[in-house]
Amino acid sequence: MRYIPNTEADCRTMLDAIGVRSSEELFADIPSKLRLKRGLDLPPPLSESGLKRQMSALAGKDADVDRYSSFLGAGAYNHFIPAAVSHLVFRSEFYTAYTPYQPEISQGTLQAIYEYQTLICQLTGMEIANASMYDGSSALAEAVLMAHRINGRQEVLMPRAVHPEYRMVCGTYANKLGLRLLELPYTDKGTTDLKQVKAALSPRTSCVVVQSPNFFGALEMLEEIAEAAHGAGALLVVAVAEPVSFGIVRSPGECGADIVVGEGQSFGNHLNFGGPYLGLFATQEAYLRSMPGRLVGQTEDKHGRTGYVLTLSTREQHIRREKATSNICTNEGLCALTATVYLSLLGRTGLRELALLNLRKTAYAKAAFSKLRGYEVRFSGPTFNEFVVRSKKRTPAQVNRALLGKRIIGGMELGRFYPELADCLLLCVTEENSREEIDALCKAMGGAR
Amino acid sequence: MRYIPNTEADCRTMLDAIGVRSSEELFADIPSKLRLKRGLDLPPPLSESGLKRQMSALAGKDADVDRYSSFLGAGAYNHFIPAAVSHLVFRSEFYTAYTPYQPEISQGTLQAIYEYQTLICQLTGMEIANASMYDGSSALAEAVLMAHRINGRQEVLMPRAVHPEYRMVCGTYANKLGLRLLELPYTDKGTTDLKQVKAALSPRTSCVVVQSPNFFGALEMLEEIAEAAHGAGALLVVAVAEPVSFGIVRSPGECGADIVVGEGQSFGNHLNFGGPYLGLFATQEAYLRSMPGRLVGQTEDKHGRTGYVLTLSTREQHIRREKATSNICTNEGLCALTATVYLSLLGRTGLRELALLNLRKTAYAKAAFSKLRGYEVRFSGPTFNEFVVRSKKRTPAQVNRALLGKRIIGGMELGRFYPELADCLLLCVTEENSREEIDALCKAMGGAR
Amino acid sequence: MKDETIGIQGLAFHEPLLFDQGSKGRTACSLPESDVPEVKPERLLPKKLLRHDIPGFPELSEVEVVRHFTRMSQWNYGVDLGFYPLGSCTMKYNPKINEDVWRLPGFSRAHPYQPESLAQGALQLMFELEQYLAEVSGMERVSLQPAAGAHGELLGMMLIRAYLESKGNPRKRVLVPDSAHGTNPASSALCGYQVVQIKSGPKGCVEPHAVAEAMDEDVAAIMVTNPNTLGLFEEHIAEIAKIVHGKGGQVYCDGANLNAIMGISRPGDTGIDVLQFNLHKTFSVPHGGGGPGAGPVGLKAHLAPFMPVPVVERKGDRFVLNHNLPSSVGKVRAFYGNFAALVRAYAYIRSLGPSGLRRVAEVAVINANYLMSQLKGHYHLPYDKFCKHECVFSDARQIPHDVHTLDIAKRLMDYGFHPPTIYFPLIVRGALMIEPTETESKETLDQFIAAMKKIAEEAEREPELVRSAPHKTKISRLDEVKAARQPNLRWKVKTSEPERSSSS
Amino acid sequence: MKDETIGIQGLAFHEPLLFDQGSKGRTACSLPESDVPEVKPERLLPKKLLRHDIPGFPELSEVEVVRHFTRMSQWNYGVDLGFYPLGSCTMKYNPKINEDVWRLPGFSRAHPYQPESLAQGALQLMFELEQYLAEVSGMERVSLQPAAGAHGELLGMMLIRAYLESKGNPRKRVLVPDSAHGTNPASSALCGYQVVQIKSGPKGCVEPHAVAEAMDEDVAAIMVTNPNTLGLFEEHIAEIAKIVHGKGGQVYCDGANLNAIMGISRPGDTGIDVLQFNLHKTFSVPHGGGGPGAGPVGLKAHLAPFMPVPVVERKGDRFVLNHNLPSSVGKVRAFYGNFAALVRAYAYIRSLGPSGLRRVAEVAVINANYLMSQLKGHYHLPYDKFCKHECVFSDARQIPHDVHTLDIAKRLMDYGFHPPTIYFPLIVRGALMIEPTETESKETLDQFIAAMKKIAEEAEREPELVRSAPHKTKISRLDEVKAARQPNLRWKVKTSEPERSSSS
Ligand SMILES: Cc1ncc(COP(=O)(O)O)c(C=O)c1O
Ligand SMILES: Cc1ncc(COP(=O)(O)O)c(C=O)c1O
Repeated sequence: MRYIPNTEADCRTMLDAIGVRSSEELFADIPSKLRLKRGLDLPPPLSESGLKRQMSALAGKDADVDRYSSFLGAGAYNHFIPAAVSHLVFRSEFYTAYTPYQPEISQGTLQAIYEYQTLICQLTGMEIANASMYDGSSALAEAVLMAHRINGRQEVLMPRAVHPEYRMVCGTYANKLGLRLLELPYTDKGTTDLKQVKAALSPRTSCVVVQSPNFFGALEMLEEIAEAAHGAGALLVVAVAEPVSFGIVRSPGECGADIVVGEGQSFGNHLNFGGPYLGLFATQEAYLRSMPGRLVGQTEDKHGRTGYVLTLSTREQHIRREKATSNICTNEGLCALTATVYLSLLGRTGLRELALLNLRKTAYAKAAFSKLRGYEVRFSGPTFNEFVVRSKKRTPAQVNRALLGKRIIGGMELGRFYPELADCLLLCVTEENSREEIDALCKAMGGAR
Repeated sequence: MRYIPNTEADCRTMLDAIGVRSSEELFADIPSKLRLKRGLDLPPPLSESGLKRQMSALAGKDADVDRYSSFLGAGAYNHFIPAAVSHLVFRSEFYTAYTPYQPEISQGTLQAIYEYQTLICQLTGMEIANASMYDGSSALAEAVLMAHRINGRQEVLMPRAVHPEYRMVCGTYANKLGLRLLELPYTDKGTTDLKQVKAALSPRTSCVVVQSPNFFGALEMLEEIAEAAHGAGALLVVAVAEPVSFGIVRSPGECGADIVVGEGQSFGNHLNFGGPYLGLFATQEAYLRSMPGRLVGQTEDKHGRTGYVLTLSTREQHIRREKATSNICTNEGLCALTATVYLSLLGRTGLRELALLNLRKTAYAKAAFSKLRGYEVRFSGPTFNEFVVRSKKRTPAQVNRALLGKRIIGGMELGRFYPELADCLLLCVTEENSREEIDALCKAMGGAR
Repeated sequence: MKDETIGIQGLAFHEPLLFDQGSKGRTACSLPESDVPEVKPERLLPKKLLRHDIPGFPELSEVEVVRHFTRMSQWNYGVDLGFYPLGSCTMKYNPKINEDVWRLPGFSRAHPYQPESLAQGALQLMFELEQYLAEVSGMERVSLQPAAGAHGELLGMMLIRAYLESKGNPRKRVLVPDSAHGTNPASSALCGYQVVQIKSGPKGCVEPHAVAEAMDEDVAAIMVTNPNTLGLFEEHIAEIAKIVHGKGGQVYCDGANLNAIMGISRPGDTGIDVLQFNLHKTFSVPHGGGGPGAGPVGLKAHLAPFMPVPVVERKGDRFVLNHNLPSSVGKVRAFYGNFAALVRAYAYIRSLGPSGLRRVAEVAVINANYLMSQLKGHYHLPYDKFCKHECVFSDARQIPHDVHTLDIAKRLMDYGFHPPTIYFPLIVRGALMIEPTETESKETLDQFIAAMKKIAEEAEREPELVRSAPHKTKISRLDEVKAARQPNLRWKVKTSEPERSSSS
Repeated sequence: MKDETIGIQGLAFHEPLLFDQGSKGRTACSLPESDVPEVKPERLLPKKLLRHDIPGFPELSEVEVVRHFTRMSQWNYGVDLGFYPLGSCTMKYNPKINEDVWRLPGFSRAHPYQPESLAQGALQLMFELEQYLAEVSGMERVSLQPAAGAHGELLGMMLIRAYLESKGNPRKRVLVPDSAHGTNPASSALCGYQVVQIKSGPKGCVEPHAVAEAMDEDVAAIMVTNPNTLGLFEEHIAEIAKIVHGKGGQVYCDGANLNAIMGISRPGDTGIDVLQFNLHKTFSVPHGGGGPGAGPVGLKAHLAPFMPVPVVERKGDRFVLNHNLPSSVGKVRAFYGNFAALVRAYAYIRSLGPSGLRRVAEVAVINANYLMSQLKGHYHLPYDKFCKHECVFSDARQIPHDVHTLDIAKRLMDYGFHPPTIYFPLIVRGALMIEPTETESKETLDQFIAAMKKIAEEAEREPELVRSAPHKTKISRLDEVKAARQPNLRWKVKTSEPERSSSS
């Protein structure tokens, strides 16, 4: 029992001190009909080396972005992670600590969260940010509920250009509280139709949700939508699934967003087959008290030394219980720390250069596809690092299957979420895709048409 | 320049403060005919991701013991390394520190070395141990020089059953000081011939060197040799290349060794294609002042708090200069820490179980080979986790080539060091070789005879 | 370890905010040269969408970043540094091998949308983990999707709601004992239910009559925590379940405290319909300073049709994701769950096996009762009976000396320990909720007991010493009122001095 | 960073020796079940060779081991925590990516005797690293075998000896300047040579006439350190080399301080025949709290026949190990060298490239001269001219206040800095040898300068404060006399109390 220090003998001594003959007596309060009369039916224990072999065998069955060149994005992005990130985040003082309830011995975590909150404000152009939500999709759902708390209205305008899984999560959260989601179509630019937004807005509209870059990689006209929303007394909730775009794209805050949520996975977090990821959540000071999630504030001790604490917890479940702004307790702290370290490493110039590199490589790939026989770029709007390609002959599934043979993981097949785009692929290009890889992709797809 | 914080502007400010126009002026003392007039002819800088790709490409060209089943030992052993080892050893407070010259801020390293010295004493059965030498072979060479310092004699009895590279290193070190190495033969037991030892001993004999388990994996009769050596006023120097044997084999100290050296790689250190490894060095208190290498001692501060310091440095080069007991300065500190962590994890029961497991698996393999057509076990003496197999038909090279096809790395071909054993392979079996692997080896070799 | 206290003082390092360091133009990253045409951004994006700079963003080299976070890490207390008896949080040791295996490229570098044929390892792991958790809890299916315990609670209540809706009426209220964790009522509310509080009985357990009184056809469910937040097993759980079921309600179990009963009693066998696991408690996933964790939800067959999509299924020797569950509640987060946490829990279960998991529960309970038995004489114990995973004391005996739970907690830091959970559960005034877990040695418990006794003495002899604690930490108690009254939630570019980095 | 000092105090943890913890039967390892017959050891080994137990050996669980070393690590000062201006040791930042790449399985999990065909990556790396180091130093070949600088010195002197022997006479003496590091004379002696000390000139450099006087046909070589241990470039090195060569001697260069001249001047172009590199200084290999490092030896063609075996050679597109060098000196250690250190140095060179390495030297020298210029007015500077990688002050100005170099060093700790190298080089009484390296920012240097000035003040105003330093560290100055007089070099099973673990 390498994880259980106390030996039989140690336990014996303790049982004597407690004054019982065996540990059985300590479980006497569990009615025997509620006891398990047999051993658990689980595999026998593995030695550490046996475990390592077993886990390596499982992991070995999966593809990884080191052994394949991948063009998948769609809410999970393959960016290079500098070595320093894991060296720092996996300092055990960080990852074996609990939520920083005791500030005197949690200043490392607390100062880091304060820095994280600042970075998210700087990136989003908002005034305040919380310590994290579960992921981008649940952050969006919480934003929708928050808008409802703020203005009591019931309708949510939800463009189809928002990540389909995010829309699904919003639906799952919202309908319990009687909110209604109204879908908005996208245009041939691959962006949300402003006219339709205006048409759909009404005194019932609690908020307009916009994702930008949206699920098709296209950039939305936030300013105009903000104006329209505000005109109708509704809030603008902006979702950003690929936050590297913050490095080169005007911030939602500047465009008039009231709440900005996002997925922070791109910031140094691994793909992890879908999780854990990082829910970004920022808003304006005015809405501070309706905001969900933890907040860290700066203050001082009796000697005037600066320190950081969890604050404004009267919004939270452990104080407010059923009246809380959310039920969230454990959040994604370590992912937020990861983002903080990652952004510190890239910094002011690095993040911009990274975003520019993604933009340029994607433009290069887009140009190539616009010339590639058998394919066309489906939407005309400006994009960041993703775009939609239509395959005129073969089905996306056939194309992808052909690519796998060349150890290329192609784009996401849009038919799954958009019947009308059953002939389309969503391709993502990051700094991790070299020009050779992009050319190889085109060549392979050209062959596969 | 991610490793160089100061920017051009920062440097500018500093140059102004220094009072020079450019850094050139700071190099004015280097005569221009001694200046390099061109840039260095080296590959251009790589980005971090580029570097990672480049290094992975290189490493990918090598076999590793995860992807191959390996039966190589011969001074470098493939043992399982518990995960906790690298998590602890690569705490940056340990690996980014220098030699602990300033004890007040080096107690972590110092206490660990004190613990290491204790562990090595417990394992070897000796009274004192130093903070490490470069590796097993140089530790042996230093032991031979130390024996010479102690008794002033010139001759060293060096059995051929000692690791050939260790013998070579001893020769390289010893002959500069006029010491002579006399070779001793091995018997059909694969051990050193006691009669020959006795015959070779003389008043000129400074020390008798014995490796046990020796290069053929066989255990030497240390007690008898010690007696003989001491009888002639010579010292017994015992070398142990596979220290896992300490878990089940009687300690050299108990057998009368005067100096015990060894290779500590097996204790949690990676194979690392041959280095860094860990030179173990232990002796009796009587010889303390002739001992090479660093020593840590326990003492206290003015408040009576226990602490640890480098001590007895009057033996060392930075004080004694040309009269030092050795020139060693930087040693293998982190490898010693690794061994300390590893041994703490295995502990009293774990190390014994591990040794027993190695012993049993090797016995199993040996039994299999004694039955395998086309092969025979070459030596009859008791062994720990290595043994020599003679191939009656195919050459060892042919056998190994055939094994590679099955992703098995066979044994070391002894012909390289022992012309008379040109038809022999040295095989090593550890806890990392499952029974299936051993059976597969026999099957493949049976096929390859 | 003689009687030196573990808590001492040593050199630490002041470290300013990221934003108050560095200098213009520094960066710790080196991006590859662009291998595609270096087109001006203006040519790729409309001007009005372009961003030019992020004033005040960090500008640091690698060594500065490394020192920043290394120094800050040393201001933290973690399980790897010492005893962390935070009640209800099960701060057990996090095995190092688990931290290595989740990082295997096939797990950490796998994309959620990569073809199922290239994700068979990940899917198999999820499929088997579901089975393991079902077996441990006695439930029939498990959803691995929720990111944390509260997230699991929410999903659990959603399942109940969907089930009741399918029966024609979602109902209005949820019963929650007064000893419950705040997330229970909050999750119910988030699911559209009114919360009705049930008073715990004198022996710290929920009493059947209290449930019976509150139970009617408008009550959707009861949320019980078992073992509960007093560390007690809800003895009447079966009867309570019968009552609730009798009126067509469902029984939710907050399974955060499963650590105490693994292999001994299974919630599924006690009448529970739904429960959440906290893998970051019971199954050794490190808490990460506030997550990520994972809160899988176990459920009985009648709730299976409503599970969130996708679910992992086995088709012959292949594993597939089934997105097609017509009556599914939908999704509570994108993709499949906190996979990296699932990997650790899987590794943990495979390391311990059936005997090991049972041993975990036994030793956790022995440790808790040992602590309780030794501290009883020195601190007020409101519910004096054998406990399970934790024991709850109060400051009743110290209040006369004007020493309060908070003071005791802070003073523990000087002795080198993390304080217990304090002021929770709410039904105990000034609660000190102590959960040792099975990964602590008797010696450590004895050191903690000695410290607690010493503090009890100090409370009498030199109360000010306790009231002004901690004394050895980098900072002393912080002004929380100021923090809340004048919230300072982010660094701002100083308007006085021209913003550092944007100069030039 | 305003004027707070970096050095503060925080909570630390007492941690006893491994041997004073744990309890009988505990272990932190879980070995696989034996899959072969469990034969009794007595049946496999002669009784007299069997060992039955190791009394007093540790018995701990994983969590205990983890806490032990985690706590102890926090008692250490490392480069990742702060400024480490240890003169002559080049304590530069160690890039994190290098710590990842050496651990790649193809490097760290490769056996030295595996077939060359299965080690092409490792061999290519060694082959290319030899070329890179040769180019940086201006030498013709490089042996990667030595494990550290002193080991390299020894090998270098062995090469010289072998060369001279091949010419018929190994000669008797080696000239070593009085400013040399202790390893220089020690290595010469180990190689069978008598050491003759050469006095440095008034300007801190070795003077040709001094060499000329000492040089004769019995002198095998001179060992010069360039830049030397005063941080000065040996201006007359070329002339000195001519003198020594003129009498048939060889010129050895201690290359430990190469950091200051990379890309600017190459020892090989200054008449040097042999030199050692300290990869754990110049090439960013972490020092590991005392190694492992690597001390490759660069040499000119005439010494190549004597190189230790094996050497890596290229045969077409394959890389091979050549063990067959008839006049080789042999080997100075088993296998090929500290390979994992070589991997880091290779990665470092590839990261910086030619321009980067030159920039390293420039900034290292700028930083050193900046420090020197700012501290000049406050500490005695024995050799007042521009320095290279380091500057050497003394305590001459503080001695009148009975404050000595050691006191200044200890007091620096309270300010959060590691002290410089002290009392070396020996030619400066009470030397303070400060090497900032290029990886320190101006802000850090300014903080250090401020602390040094403050200490100079304190030496005048409150000398006792300095004499009794450090005050913030876990322990204060230790009794080194006691340590040497009554050596306690290991824990022993207490004979009084029956040995803990063997009880029962
Ligand atoms: C009893 C109980 N229930 C629920 C929760 C909530 O779990 P989480 O923090 O993972 O959301 C916790 C943990 O704080 C708890 O202790
Ligand atoms: C100038 C000089 N030469 C030689 C050495 C010896 O190098 P190492 O410690 O690697 O043996 C050192 C380092 O201490 C040094 O500073």
